[in-house]
Amino acid sequence: IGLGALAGAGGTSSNSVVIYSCCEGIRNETQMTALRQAFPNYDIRMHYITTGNCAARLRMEGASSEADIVLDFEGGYINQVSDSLEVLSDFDESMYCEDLLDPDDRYFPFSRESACIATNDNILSERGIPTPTSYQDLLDPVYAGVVSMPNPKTSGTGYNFLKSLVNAWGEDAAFDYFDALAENVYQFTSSGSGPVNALVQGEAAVGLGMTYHAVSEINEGAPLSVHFFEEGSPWDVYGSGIIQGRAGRQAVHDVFGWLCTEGVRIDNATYVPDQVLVGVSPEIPNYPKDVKYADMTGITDVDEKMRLLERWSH
Amino acid sequence: MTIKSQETTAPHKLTVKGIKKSFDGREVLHGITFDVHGGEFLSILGPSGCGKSTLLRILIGLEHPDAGSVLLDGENITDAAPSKRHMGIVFQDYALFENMTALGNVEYALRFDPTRRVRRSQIALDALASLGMADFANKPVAGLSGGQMQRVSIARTLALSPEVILLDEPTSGLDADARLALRSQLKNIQRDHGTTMIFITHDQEEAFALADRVMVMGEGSIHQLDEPLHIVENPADSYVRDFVVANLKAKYDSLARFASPLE
Amino acid sequence: MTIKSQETTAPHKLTVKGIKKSFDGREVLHGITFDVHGGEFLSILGPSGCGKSTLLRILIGLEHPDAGSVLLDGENITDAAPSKRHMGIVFQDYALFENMTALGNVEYALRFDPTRRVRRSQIALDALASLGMADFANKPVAGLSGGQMQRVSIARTLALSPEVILLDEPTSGLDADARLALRSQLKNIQRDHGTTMIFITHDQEEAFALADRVMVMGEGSIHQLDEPLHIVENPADSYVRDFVVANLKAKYDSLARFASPLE
Amino acid sequence: MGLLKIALLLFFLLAVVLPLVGMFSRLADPQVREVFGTPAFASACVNSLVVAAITTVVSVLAALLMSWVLCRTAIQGKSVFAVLLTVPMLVPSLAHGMSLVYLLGSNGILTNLLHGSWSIYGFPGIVMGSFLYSFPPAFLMIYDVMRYEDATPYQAADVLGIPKPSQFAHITLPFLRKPLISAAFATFALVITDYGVPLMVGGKVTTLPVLMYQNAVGLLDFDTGAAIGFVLLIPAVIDFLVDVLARDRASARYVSRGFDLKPNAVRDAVGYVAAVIVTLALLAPIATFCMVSFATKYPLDLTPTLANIGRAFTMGAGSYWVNSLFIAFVVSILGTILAYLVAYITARVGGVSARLLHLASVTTLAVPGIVLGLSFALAFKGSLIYGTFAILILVNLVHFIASPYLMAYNSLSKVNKNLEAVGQTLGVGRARIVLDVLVPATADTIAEMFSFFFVNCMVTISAVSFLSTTLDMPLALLVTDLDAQRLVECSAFVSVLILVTNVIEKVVVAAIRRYRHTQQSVSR
Ligand SMILES: Nc1ncnc2c1ncn2[C@@H]1O[C@H](COP(=O)(O)OP(=O)(O)OP(=O)(O)O)[C@@H](O)[C@H]1O
Ligand SMILES: Nc1ncnc2c1ncn2[C@@H]1O[C@H](COP(=O)(O)OP(=O)(O)OP(=O)(O)O)[C@@H](O)[C@H]1O
Ligand SMILES: [Mg+2]
Ligand SMILES: [Mg+2]
Repeated sequence: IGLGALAGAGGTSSNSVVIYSCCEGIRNETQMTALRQAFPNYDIRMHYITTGNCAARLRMEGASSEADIVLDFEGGYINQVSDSLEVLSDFDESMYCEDLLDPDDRYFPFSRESACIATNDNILSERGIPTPTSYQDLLDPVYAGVVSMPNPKTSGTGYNFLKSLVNAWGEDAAFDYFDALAENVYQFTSSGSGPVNALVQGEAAVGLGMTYHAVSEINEGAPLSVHFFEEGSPWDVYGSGIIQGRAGRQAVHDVFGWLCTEGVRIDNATYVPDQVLVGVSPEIPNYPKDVKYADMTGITDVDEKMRLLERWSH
Repeated sequence: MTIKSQETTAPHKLTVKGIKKSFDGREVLHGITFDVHGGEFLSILGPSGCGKSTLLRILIGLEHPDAGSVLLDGENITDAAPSKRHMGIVFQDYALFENMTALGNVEYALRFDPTRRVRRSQIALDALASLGMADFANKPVAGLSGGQMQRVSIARTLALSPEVILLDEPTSGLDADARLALRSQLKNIQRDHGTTMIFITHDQEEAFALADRVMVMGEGSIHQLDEPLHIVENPADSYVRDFVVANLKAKYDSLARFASPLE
Repeated sequence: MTIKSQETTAPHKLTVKGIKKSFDGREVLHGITFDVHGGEFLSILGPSGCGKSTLLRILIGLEHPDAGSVLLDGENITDAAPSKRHMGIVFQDYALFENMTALGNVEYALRFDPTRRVRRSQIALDALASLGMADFANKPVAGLSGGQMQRVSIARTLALSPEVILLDEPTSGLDADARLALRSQLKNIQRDHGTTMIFITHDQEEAFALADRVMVMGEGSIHQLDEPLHIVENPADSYVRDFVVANLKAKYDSLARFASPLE
Repeated sequence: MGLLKIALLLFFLLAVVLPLVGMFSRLADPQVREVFGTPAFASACVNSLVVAAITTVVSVLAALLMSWVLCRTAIQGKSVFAVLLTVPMLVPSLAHGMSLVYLLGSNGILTNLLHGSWSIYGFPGIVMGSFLYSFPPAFLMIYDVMRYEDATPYQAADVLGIPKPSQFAHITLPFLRKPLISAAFATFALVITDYGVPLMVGGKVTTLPVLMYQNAVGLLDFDTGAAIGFVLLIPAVIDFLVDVLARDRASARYVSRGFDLKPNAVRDAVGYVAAVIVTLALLAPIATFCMVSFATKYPLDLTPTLANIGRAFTMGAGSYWVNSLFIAFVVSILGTILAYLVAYITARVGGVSARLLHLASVTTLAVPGIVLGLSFALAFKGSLIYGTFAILILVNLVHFIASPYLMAYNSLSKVNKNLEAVGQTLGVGRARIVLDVLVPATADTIAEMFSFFFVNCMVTISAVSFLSTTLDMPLALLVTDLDAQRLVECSAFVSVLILVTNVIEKVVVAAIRRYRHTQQSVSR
């Protein structure tokens, strides 16, 4: 059966570059527009891929992946597949905030994505539910069935919340908290954008989600607001890297070099303003300023992540 | 045997008057009129599509005539429900309840008959026995041969002691041996129970061998209704002569070769 | 008629020697030996499952015997391909090509026969005509009656001028009228073409009426093979007497009532 | 013939047996089996069983009800209802889950309309969503049998004076026993292996496929994924065994008489009400996502707009659509040929290898897409076809071959058994008989087989999600991707696009069939 003949058109010519991006569509578009201007002679293709899928593919395919570059790939997952990534010795890492750097130099930071407690204020007032001011508040039965949270097992954002409270309160207290919170959560969504989606649709009143997701919805007119509790905003580094064996290709080298400098600058200024580059802190309308970050020590530690998720039962 | 037709009274008489029936604007019965004497065995012969089955279905009430009436012992039953006509019907393809045993098939209807409800097992067994099917009472009907299934189907009808049994080509699906066996059993039922039988067949020899009277139908009408010998002696028209009588003769001739050893 | 069996030569003789056949370890033919004379009409009678169809399928090569041989005019054809045996077969269920017309069915095989290819329309039409089906040549077979379909099926076989035609219950699916009509056509073919006919039926009267010789089979073996009159006069054993002869007598008796008017 | 048999057997060995054996051989490692001892696994098992059991009861009862309405009442527009009732098959199961949220979620259209305060998340949502996609196949299985039931036993019963309810209980139900059992097990297997709906509206209820998804995609733990996949295979294998055993005992019945249904006010009124309710229940969710796909920003701004179409196409919907069409066409053509060849051998040639082939092709019915996908990914990575259209075509072919195979098998079994024998005696070879007689005689079935492959390739997610690259990704996967990027309107539009594509395919096939039939009746 000559199925082999139907092989996909994935031939890699010397000036083609394939990027797997976990960024949302609009962020990708912005990067692509700028990339095409910068490298009119390169055949650059960027594809959106969910974090989980990206990780699963790299785990499975390793160096034989179709992708040359991965972009905005969540820190925990990127560490799980870092064997498949080049060591980035050729590039300059001094421009990035130190707390974002990978000690093994397998990836460079692309963004610092932070999380918040977002609320749909219309729903809250319709139901006469107070705006929460602390994690403990959310255990109140008035929040029963209106809280949405991403599942740490399938979403990096979900894991960020778990890890931030483990760091703040200790492991047992954190797990006890989430077991209690689960009473009020109506759905642990599989993707990190699920809670904000649910807030926009009016399905949830309180969502544990990405700050920049919530802000972009606010800027589109959704009746949401963002809140932070005293434990601080959970956050994580999202990095970019080169797949094993591709760094030698000039096109890949050039494009990656651009992405981790110009690309970062553009994305940082337009979509996710949390600080990535030393001395650069852009502003975006409605984006909260002077956010207090949570202690995220060990967020990219794979073994720790596996151990904690083993304990996660929802 | 404990099954009896309604005791004492003389056998029942069926009167059919001016029955007309059209399907999709085409008239398939053009006004059929005839009597069936009580206890009589009437064979109906006729080409395919001439309306034999339609007539039978009207007699039992599965189809309603456009005109005309059906009377049983003078009572007009044209509008009565099929189950209220004291008639039974046997189809070519048996129409058995496939998931039940032979006994189950026969007993089933008795459950809904208040007068027979209590003794239903006995009645059903007797009916099966009268067709030589007692040994198969507890067999699922799906495993029976064609002839056996047809006997179960007849026993099922018989158990309700109908006054008239209508049979629509009951022998067509059977092989020659089963056919012969069934013929004699039908005659026995007629004799033992005094049941009126109206019997459709395509086999002239069979029609003539069994019948007290034979009805020869053409397209939607009756060509001749008479005793077998009279039909053979005096065919009413060329159709009866050429088709019915000539065929009988052909068969007779082929067997007559063996006349002397068979005598 | 332009169809002729292989010209000049005397009619062909089929010899069957010690045929054995088992299915799944059960022997269904226990060594069958007999001759068929050229141009003869041989009827095979026997209960269901006794191996009649299996025997026929071995004769034509659709099944291979475990032991024994089949000879046509002395030539051993036991291992020849079905299409190389100069035989044709007709099944109870017609086995027509439903998507084609009557003519299409008959012509189809001729397309693959280099010697008949060119004149195939004419040959096919002649074959249909010899069975009285010329008027239906361009009708799709799906719209024909059972008797008509069976005639197309026979014409299809006939068009290849076989020396022997095997017929496996060709009349079983037909009603009494179509049966009688087909019988005379089969006899005509035998007479006009000198074709040898081997004919399975369940109908004793039919078997005896048509055959030059009748073969009565029991489970996997032959009880008697003789001319009809001899069998009736001297049944070989009680099976032949009780079953075959007694049934013939019953039919004869029922028709004998009409003997004088029919004479 | 022998060569063909060997080639086909080899195909099933390479494409079905080896990947599965390879995947499940991981279970040899006791560490891999540890998952079976976890509480998460135990509760997922219970959840899956509960959801599948409830949905099976609901779907099969509704399917029985609708079959009765369409076969035994005198309502008008039966053929329209019959078509509408199967429309949910034409969209991905994920879309059903999403549309339930739009319709019945806390802020759903109906919820607000009726001032409801229910929550669909969890069991109610999964059961409702599973009902939507499992009803149509169950309905088809029962309807196709009931439609051809012989009326004469009912006429006999009428004459014998047996009341109608008793006729239903003692004639109809026993007659439908096998299709009911088959439909029940098929529904059960379908529901218990789906993860699209539970991911969308599952609430905190984790089912086995979701657990498998979490482990394989979320935690990159393929071993555990394989272990759960093994468990998922069990109900499907039972289904398969029951089905095969039931099927083999099925007696071939011939129809002698259809039902002539005289009007009956009460019965027909019940029929109308039931038909309308079930049809609305099935179509309302679909109507909802059609509406959402044309909303400016759901639910804040419902102004109709075509902008989402443009956005969806900017996000690559166009090229993914072409991918899907390409895959669907190639699979439909190759699959139909393959299934037909196998069916020809099993239905008309016979022999030991034919029985093996039958077993192999029916077995594929039992393998959940998510399991098949993972086993392919593990078995074929690094091979020539990995990451190409070829593997997507292969996995869809294997995933969906069982039903078209059975269609061909049933229809070829019904064609006169002696055709090849006649051909042999006439000197016409098997291949010619197949082309000249069998293919024309079974053309309707072939069209149905083609359609089945096509529609399923368009809607499937489970088998391809592990295997597609960004270049050959089929359109259905975009539904989740767009949802994850908070483009719910575009995501709804992609479902609409899939629906429309499938509707067009169905219409074209129906038109070709009608054309053929009119051609035939003209020549008659
Ligand atoms: N329900 C029906 N609807 C339309 N036409 C019908 C119906 N029932 C019977 N007919 C037509 O009425 C005519 C007589 O049919 P009927 O079944 O009574 O014939 P028949 O004499 O029993 O034939 P056969 O010997 O083939 O059983 C036929 O042309 C048949 O097509
Ligand atoms: N291909 C087969 N495989 C297994 N058993 C077979 C096969 N063909 C026939 N048999 C068995 O061989 C026996 C003889 O079958 P055959 O068809 O020759 O009988 P028959 O005399 O033609 O019966 P009938 O009158 O019912 O047609 C039967 O028991 C049948 O079940
Ligand atoms: Mg009739
Ligand atoms: Mg036979």
